[in-house]
Amino acid sequence: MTDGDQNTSVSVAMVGSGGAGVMTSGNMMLEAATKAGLYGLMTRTVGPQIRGGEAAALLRLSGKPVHCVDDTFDILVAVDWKGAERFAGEVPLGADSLIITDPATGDIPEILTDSGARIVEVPIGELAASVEGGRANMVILGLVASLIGLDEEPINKIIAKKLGKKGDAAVKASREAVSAGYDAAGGITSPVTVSPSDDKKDRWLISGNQAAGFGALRGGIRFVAAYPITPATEVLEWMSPNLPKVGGTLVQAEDELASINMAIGASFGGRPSLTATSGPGLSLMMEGIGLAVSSETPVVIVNVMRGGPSTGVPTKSEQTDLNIAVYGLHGDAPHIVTAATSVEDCIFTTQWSVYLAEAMQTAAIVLSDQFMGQASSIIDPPANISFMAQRLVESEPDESYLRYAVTADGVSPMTLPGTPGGQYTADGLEHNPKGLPSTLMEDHRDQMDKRDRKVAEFNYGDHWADVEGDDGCELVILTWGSTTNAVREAIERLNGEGVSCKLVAMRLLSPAVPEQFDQTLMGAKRVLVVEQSHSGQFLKLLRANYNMPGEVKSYRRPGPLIVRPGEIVDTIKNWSVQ
Amino acid sequence: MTDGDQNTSVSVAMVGSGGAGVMTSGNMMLEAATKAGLYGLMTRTVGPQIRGGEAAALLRLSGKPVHCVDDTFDILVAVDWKGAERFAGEVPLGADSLIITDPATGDIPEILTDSGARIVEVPIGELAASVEGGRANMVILGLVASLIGLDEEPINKIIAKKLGKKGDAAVKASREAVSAGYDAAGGITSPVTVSPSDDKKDRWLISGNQAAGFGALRGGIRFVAAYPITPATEVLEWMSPNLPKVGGTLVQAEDELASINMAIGASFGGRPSLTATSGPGLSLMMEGIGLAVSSETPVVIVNVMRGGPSTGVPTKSEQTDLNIAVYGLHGDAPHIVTAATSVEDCIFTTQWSVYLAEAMQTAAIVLSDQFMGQASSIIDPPANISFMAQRLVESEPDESYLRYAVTADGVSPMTLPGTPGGQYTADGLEHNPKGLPSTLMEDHRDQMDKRDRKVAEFNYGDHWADVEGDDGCELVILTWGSTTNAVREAIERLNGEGVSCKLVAMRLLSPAVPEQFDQTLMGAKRVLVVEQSHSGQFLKLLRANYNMPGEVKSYRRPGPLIVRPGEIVDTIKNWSVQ
Amino acid sequence: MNEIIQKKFKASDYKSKLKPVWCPGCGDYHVLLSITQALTKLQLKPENTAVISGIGCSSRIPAYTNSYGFHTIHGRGLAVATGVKVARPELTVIAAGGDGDGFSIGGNHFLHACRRNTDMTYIVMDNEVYGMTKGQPSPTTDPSWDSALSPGGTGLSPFHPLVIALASGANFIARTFSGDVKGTAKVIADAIEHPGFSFVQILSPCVTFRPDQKIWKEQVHEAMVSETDDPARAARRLMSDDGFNTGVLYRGSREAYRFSCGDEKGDMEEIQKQFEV
Amino acid sequence: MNEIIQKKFKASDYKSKLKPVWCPGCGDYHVLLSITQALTKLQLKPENTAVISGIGCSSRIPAYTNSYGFHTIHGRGLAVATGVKVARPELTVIAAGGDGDGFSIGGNHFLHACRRNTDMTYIVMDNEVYGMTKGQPSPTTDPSWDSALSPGGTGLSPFHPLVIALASGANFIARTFSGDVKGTAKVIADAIEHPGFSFVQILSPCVTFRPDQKIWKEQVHEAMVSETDDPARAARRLMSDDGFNTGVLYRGSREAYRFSCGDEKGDMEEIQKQFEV
Ligand SMILES: Cc1ncc(C[n+]2csc(CCOP(=O)(O)OP(=O)(O)O)c2C)c(N)n1
Ligand SMILES: Cc1ncc(C[n+]2csc(CCOP(=O)(O)OP(=O)(O)O)c2C)c(N)n1
Ligand code: SF4
Ligand code: SF4
Ligand SMILES: [Mg+2]
Ligand SMILES: [Mg+2]
Repeated sequence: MTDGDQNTSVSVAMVGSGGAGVMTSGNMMLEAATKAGLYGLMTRTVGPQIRGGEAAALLRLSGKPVHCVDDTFDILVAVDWKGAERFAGEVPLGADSLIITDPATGDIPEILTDSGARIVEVPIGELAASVEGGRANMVILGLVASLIGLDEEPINKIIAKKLGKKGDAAVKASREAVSAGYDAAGGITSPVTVSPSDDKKDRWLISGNQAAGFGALRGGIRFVAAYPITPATEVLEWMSPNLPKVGGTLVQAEDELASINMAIGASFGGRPSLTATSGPGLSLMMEGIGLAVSSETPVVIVNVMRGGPSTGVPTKSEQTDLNIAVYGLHGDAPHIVTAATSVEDCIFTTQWSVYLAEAMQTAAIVLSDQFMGQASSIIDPPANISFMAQRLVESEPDESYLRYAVTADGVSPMTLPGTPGGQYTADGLEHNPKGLPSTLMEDHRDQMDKRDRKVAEFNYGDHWADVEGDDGCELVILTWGSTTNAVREAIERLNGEGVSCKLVAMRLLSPAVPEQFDQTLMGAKRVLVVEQSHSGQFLKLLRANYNMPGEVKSYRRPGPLIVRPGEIVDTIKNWSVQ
Repeated sequence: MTDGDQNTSVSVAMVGSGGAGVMTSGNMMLEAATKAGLYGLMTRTVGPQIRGGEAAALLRLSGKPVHCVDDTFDILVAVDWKGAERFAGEVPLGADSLIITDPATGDIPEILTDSGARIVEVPIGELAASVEGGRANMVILGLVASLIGLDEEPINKIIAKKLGKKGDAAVKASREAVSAGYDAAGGITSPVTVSPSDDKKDRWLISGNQAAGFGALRGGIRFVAAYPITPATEVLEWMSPNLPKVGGTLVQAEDELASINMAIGASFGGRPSLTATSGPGLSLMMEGIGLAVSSETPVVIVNVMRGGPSTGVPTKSEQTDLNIAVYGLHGDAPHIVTAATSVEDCIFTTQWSVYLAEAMQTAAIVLSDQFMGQASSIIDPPANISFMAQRLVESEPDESYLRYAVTADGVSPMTLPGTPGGQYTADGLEHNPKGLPSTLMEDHRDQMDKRDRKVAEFNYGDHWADVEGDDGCELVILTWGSTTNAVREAIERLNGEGVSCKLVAMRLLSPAVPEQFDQTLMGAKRVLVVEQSHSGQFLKLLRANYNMPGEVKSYRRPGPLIVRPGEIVDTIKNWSVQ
Repeated sequence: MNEIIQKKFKASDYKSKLKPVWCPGCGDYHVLLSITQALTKLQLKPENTAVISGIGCSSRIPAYTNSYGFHTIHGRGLAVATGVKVARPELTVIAAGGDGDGFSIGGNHFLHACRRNTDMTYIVMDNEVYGMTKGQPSPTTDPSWDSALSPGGTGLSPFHPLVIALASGANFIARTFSGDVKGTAKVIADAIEHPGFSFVQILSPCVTFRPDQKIWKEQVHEAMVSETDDPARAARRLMSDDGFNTGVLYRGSREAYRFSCGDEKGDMEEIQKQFEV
Repeated sequence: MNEIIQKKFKASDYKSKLKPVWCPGCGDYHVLLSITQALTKLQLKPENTAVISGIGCSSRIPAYTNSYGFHTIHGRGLAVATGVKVARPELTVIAAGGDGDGFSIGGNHFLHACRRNTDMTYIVMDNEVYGMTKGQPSPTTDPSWDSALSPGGTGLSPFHPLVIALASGANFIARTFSGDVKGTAKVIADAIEHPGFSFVQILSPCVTFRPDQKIWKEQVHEAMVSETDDPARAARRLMSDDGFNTGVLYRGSREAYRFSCGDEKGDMEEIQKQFEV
C-alpha cells in the first residue's frame, strides 16, 4: 500500500519451500487479476537450490498500471518457513502488514516478526488436507484472493485453463482448496483491498525478457546467436520458436565468443542480428563488439544485468554493467548503449536500439536487468512504433565505391554479399575508405572521426530520456533502467505532499547528448542521482560526460534488494531538511 | 634539436626498405653512443609487410637522459625511399633539418621535401660498392656518426662485438664502409652535434618491455602465463628464459582466456603471477580479472597499448586502453590500474604493481604502450627499490578461520594450499566471510564494502603521481603514461621562457585518490590535460573521479604519431594568448 | 601426488559440512561420494588436494569437499587448475565440471589440457544438458531432445568427448556411471595416480531436466575389451562405442608436462647484467 | 553453393589488386593461387563468395581475393563464417586462417564447426608457427623447436588437426601442400562442393621463421590409401599417419546443418497474440 490515494495497490508475498507451488499460485493470481481488470507485477525470489528450495512469489496488484515494487508488503503468507530467512531481507514488512502463518509449520523468522506486523494463524495444511487432492498453495491462493477482494470466478476460470488437461478431479480439488481458503479468510481483517475495475479491456501479460525479444523481432532482427545465461536465457528462449515465423533463425553457439561473432557474420550478410547475455557473457563479447564497431557491422546485444562482480549473484538484480557497456571496449570505440526503463519499455528500447544499430552501422548494447527481465507484468497493449531496421545499403555500386567512405554524417553505404561490384573486405584493422589496411595517421584520424561523428551527431529525438515534470522544477531526479519506476512513484508521492520534482530517466547512456541534457536540466538547483550500484557507476558516467548543475547528491546501493520508492522519498525529504 | 640550451640533443632517422639493415645501423649507433657516454632512445617504425618492407630507425641522442622524441628530426638519411611515404608522417622535419639522399634511389617523398629541409646528395650506394662486401647501412652509420660528432672508435668496437662471429672479412668490410661514410660527411655542415661526455659511468640499455619483465621479476613474480601479441610479446619473451633462474616458470597458453586463468590458479597456489598482453587480449581477460577481484586472488596484467579499436594499428602507440582497464569489468569490481611513465619507469611501476596486487589480494593492470615498450633506451642503472610481493598469509589457521573475514582494512589473511586446516573454496560467486556462496543482502554489501575499502583506503604514498614544479603554480599539466616525458620536456622549455608550470603525471589511475589530488592541484587556475586518445579517455576519467579546479583544457589526439613537446608548448602558449 | 601417510583418513574427512544445492536424486551426489572414496583409498592429506571447477550444478562440487577449492568461472576450470599444478607441483589437482562447462564453452581448454598433459585429473559430470541454466542442450545432448531453446531438437550429432580427448593427446581416458559409486571411485583413484592428464567422463543423470536418463543405469556396462595403450586402436574402438561402455578405455605413457615452479633462488644482480652495456 | 553460369571467369577475376604483405617466398602466395584456381574451376560468381579469416599472416587472405571478405579477430573466423552462412545460405563461404588462429585461440570454434557441419570450407595454412607475431610455437609445432618464448622447445607433442576434425564430426578432411598449387586447387574445389563442413589443412611454409620447412616439398606425398567413409577406420589411419600424407583423407555423409534464414514474412500481429490474456 502506498501513501497517495492515486496509488492504491496491494503487495502480496507467497512463501513456501520445496514443491510447495507458490509460483503456481502467484501466476494464477496474476492471471485472475488481469481478468478482473487489474494491473499487476510479479517477481520471484528463490534460494540457491537448483530446484525445490525456498521460494517466494512477490505480487503487486492495482487498478492502475504497476511498474515497480512497493516499500513493504501488505500481506505475507507462508505454506512453510523453511529457509525463508535467506530472503526475508527481500520481503520488507511494516507494522501495518499482515503475516499469515500455519502454526504447524514452525516459527516465523525473527527478521519478519521484528517488523511488528500483525500475525494471524490459519491451519493452511489442515485446510488443504480436508479436500481430497487439495494442496496448500491453492488454499493460500483463495485466502489471499479473498483478503484483497478478488472474486472467486476469475480464479476458477484460470484453474480450468491451467489444470484442465490434468483432468476434472484435479480441477475440482483445486477449486475446493481455493474455496477453503476463501472461507478461512472470513474472520481476518485485510490491511488493504483493490477494486477490480469494470474496464475489462485487452491486456498483455509479458516479462521484460519476452518484451525485449518481441521488440527485437518487431525492429527487424532475423538472426540470433545464443548462449544461455541467467537471467537472459528467456530472451533467447522466447525468440527461438518465434524467429522462424518471420524467416529468421537462432543458432546455439558454443560460447559467447562465438555468439557475438556469429551475429556479426550474419549481419555482415545483411540480416539484422542480435545476441542476449548477462555480465559474464558480456565480458566475453567485448572483443567481438569492438570488431563490430571498427568494421561498422550493426549488431545488437541485450544484456540483462545481474548482481556482480564475477559470477556474483546470478539470480538477483543490480545496475552494475553500465561501466563495461559504455567503457569496456579497448581503444576508442564509439558505440550505442541504451537501457529500458520498465518491463513494457523493454519492447520500445530494444526495437529502437535495433533501429539505431542498423542506421549507424555499429554495435548497440541494450541494458535490462534481472528485475525487469524476469518480472511478469500486466500491461496495456503497447503502441506499434515505427522503428524498423533500415540500413544504408548500396545496391548498385560502381568502380568508385568505397565501403568506408568518409561522409558528412559518418555513415557509409554498405554493400551486401551477392551485390556485383560491391566486394570489399570488412576489417577490424584500421583501414582507408576503401577498406584496405592502413597505418597512416590520416586514415586513422579520418576513420576515428567518422565513427565518432556518426554516433555523436545522430538525431536521437526525445528518446534519449523519459522526462517528466515542470520545466521550472529546481529539484531533479536523474536515474536509469529499472530504478526509473521507483523514482516515478516516489515523485508522485512527493507531488502529493506538494514537493515538485522532475524525473529524467536516461534511455541513452552512450553517446552523451550534452545539448539535450543541458536544456533539460537548466535551472536545476538540486539533482539527486539514483541507481542500484555500490560504486555509483551512473553518477560517474554523468560527471564524466555532462556538466551537472546545482548541488548533486547520489542515492545508491547494491542489490539484491530492489530500490523502493520510499527510500527515494526519504532521501529527498532528509535533503530538504538540511 | 630543441629550443633550450639544457636540452641539446640530436634526432636522426635512418630509412630504408627491404633488407637494407637500417635497424642494425640504429642499434649500433645506440650502443656506440652509450660507449661515448651519451644517453639515447631508439624507436622503430615499419610498414605493413611482415618482413622486408619500408622501415626506419629513429634515434635521439644527448649528453643528458633522453626520454621522449623531439618535435622534429635533425637528420634524415635514406638508403632508399621505397614506401617511405607511408610513414613520412611519423618523421616530422623542419626547415633546419638535413635530408641526405642517394640520387640513385629516386625521389624524396613530397611530404618530406615540403618541410623545406636542406637536401644533400651523397652517393651512398656507390660508396658501399667501393668497399668489398660493403653495405649501404654501414655507410650511413659512419656518415651520421661523423655528422653528429661521434668518434669512429666506439663504432669500431661495436662492429667487432656484433659481427665478430661472422669473421674478420665481415668486420673489415663494415669498418671500411663506415669509414667511407665518415669521409663522405666531410663537406656537409651538420645541423647539430652532441658532445660525448667523459663521464663513462655504467649505463643500461633496455626496452620498456624488458623493463616491465625485469620489474616484475624483482617484485617477486614467479609464474607467467603467455599468449603472444604485438607489442607485448617481448615482455613474455624476456621473462621466459629468466624466470627459471629464480624458480619461476612460464606456460604458453592456448589463448588469453587461459593465460589469465592460469595466472590466477598459480597465484591461488601461492606464487605471485603475471600475464602480459595488449588491447584485444585484455578484452578476453576481463572476465578472468573479475574472478581475481571477486575471489581476492592477486594477479598482475601488463597491458602494452597499441592503436585501437579492435585489431586497430597493432604496431603503433596509443593511450586508449585506459577505459577498459579501469571500467571494463562487469559488476562493481574495485581493482588497481597503474601506468608507467617512461621506459625506465616500467621497472618501478611494474614492481610496485606486483606489490600492490599482492598486498591487497586483487588484480593490478599495469599500462604501458608500444612506444615505451618497444623503445630501446640508454638509462642510468635504476635504484633497487624495496617493493616485493608480500601477501598476508595465515599459516596456522584454527577452527575460526574465515578466508573472507571482514577486516578493518579490507584485507583478509589467505591460506595457501598445503596448509592444514586452512581449506576454503575461492569463489567468484558472492560469498559470506567463510567463502560459502551467499545471496544475502548483508553478505553482498559487506563483501562489496570490504573489496572497495581495501583498495580505496590503501596508503599509496607519493607514488600515485610524479609531481614536479612549485606548489604555488597556477598552471598545471595533468598527464599519464608515455606522454609524460613529452610534457616534462615541454615544461622545461616553458620554464626556460619564464612560464612556470606544474607536472602531475598520474601513475595510479584507479582507484581515485581525491585527497592527494586536491592537495596537489590546490590553487590551480588552469589545468591542461594531455593524452594520446581521440575521445579523451583520461579527461573523462578525471572528471568522473575528481573535482577539477580552475579552467580545464584538453589536448588530445589519436596515434600513431607520438605526442611531441612542441605541441604542448604551443597549446600552452596559445592558451596564454587568449 | 603427495605421499601416503600413516594416519588413516576416512571418507568423511574429505567431505565438507556444506549441504549441496543439488536436486534430490541428482547424480552428482554420487560423484561426490566417489571422489571422497578415491581420496580415502589413496590416503591423501585433504589440505594437499585442490579441487577446481567451472560454473554449473556439477561445478559446485569443490565446496562440498574438504580440499582447497576454486569455483572459478564458466569453462575456465582447467586453465585455473593448470596454473595451480604448475605453480605447486606437489599438490594433487582435480578439475571438475559439467558437459556444458567442459565441452561447450571450455572446449578449447579441454583440447589443450589433453595435449599439455599436466599431471591432474579431470572429471566431467556429463548429464547431457545445461542443468544450472534450466535445461538447454549441451554438446553431448541427443539431436532429437526437445527444449525451449532448440524446439524439436538441435539436429546435431553429439560430441564424443573420449574421442576428442584421445585425439588431443590425453593418456588416461575413462568412462564411468555415477550410480556405480565403487567403480567410479576406483577409476578416479587410478586417474589420480596416473602421471599426466587423466580424463574421466562420469555419466551423471540430471533428474530434473533429463528424467529420461533414469534408464542409464540399465544401459551402462563394463567395457568388453581389455585396456589398450595403442592410440590408433583406441581411436577405432572409441569411435564405434555405444557411449555406455565403462572403465579405463585408454592408458598411454606419454611424458607429463615437465615445466613447473621450483625453489631456485637466483640472483637478480646476475640477471640484470644483461642490460649493462 | 551458387549456380554455375555461362560467362567464363578467369583465375584473375578472383584476385584483388592489393599487394600481399607476405614475405617473398611465403607459402601463402600459393594458397591464394589455389583458391582462385578452385573458384575458376567452379565458375562461382565472385560476389557470391565470402572469404572470412581471423588474424595472422595467413588471415590476410580475404582482401587479396575479389570476394566479399571479412578479416575478423584472432581465432573467430569460423564463428563469423557460420553467421554469414546461416544468414545467407546461398553464398559460398570459405573460412581461412593459420594454425595459431585455428588450433590455438580458435580451437573451440574448430571443434564446434566440425560438429555443427554448416556448409562451408575451412582452409588452414599451417606453418607450425605464429608468423605474424614473429615466431612463437603453435599447437602444431614440433616439441623441440627452439624459440625465444619456449627456449629449447615446448616439449609438447603437436596437435593433430585432422584427427581432431574427425573426432569432432567433420565430414570432409583433407591435407595438401601449398607448393602443389594444382593439387591444392582441386582439393579446395572438392571441399567447396562437399555439402557440410569441409576442412583442408594446407602445409604452407613460413620462410622467415621456419626456414627449416624448405624440406617439406620433399617430404609430402600423396596418400597411399584410397579415401574412406568409415570414421573408425579413418581415425586409425590418421592417428598413425606421418603428417605429410596429402589428398582427401576422409569423406562422410552426415547431414549438413539444416537451420538457416529464409524468406518467410510472418505476421507480428499473430506473434503478439501469445501475450494477450
Ligand atoms: C560466461 C558465462 N556464460 C554462461 C553462463 C551461464 N551458465 C552457468 S552454468 C551453465 C551451463 C551448465 O551446464 P553444465 O556445465 O553441463 O553443468 P550442469 O549444470 O549440467 O552440471 C551456463 C550456461 C555463465 N555463468 N558464464
Ligand atoms: C586476441 C588476440 N590475441 C593475440 C593476437 C596476436 N596475434 C596476431 S596473429 C597471431 C598468431 C598468428 O599465427 P597463425 O594463426 O599461425 O598465423 P600465421 O601468421 O602463422 O599465418 C597472434 C598471436 C591478436 N591479434 N589477438
Ligand atoms: S538441475 Fe539436474 S544437474 Fe542440476 S542439481 Fe538438479 S538434477 Fe542435478
Ligand atoms: S612471416 Fe612467415 S607466414 Fe608470415 S608472411 Fe612471412 S613467410 Fe609468410
Ligand atoms: Mg550438464
Ligand atoms: Mg601459423
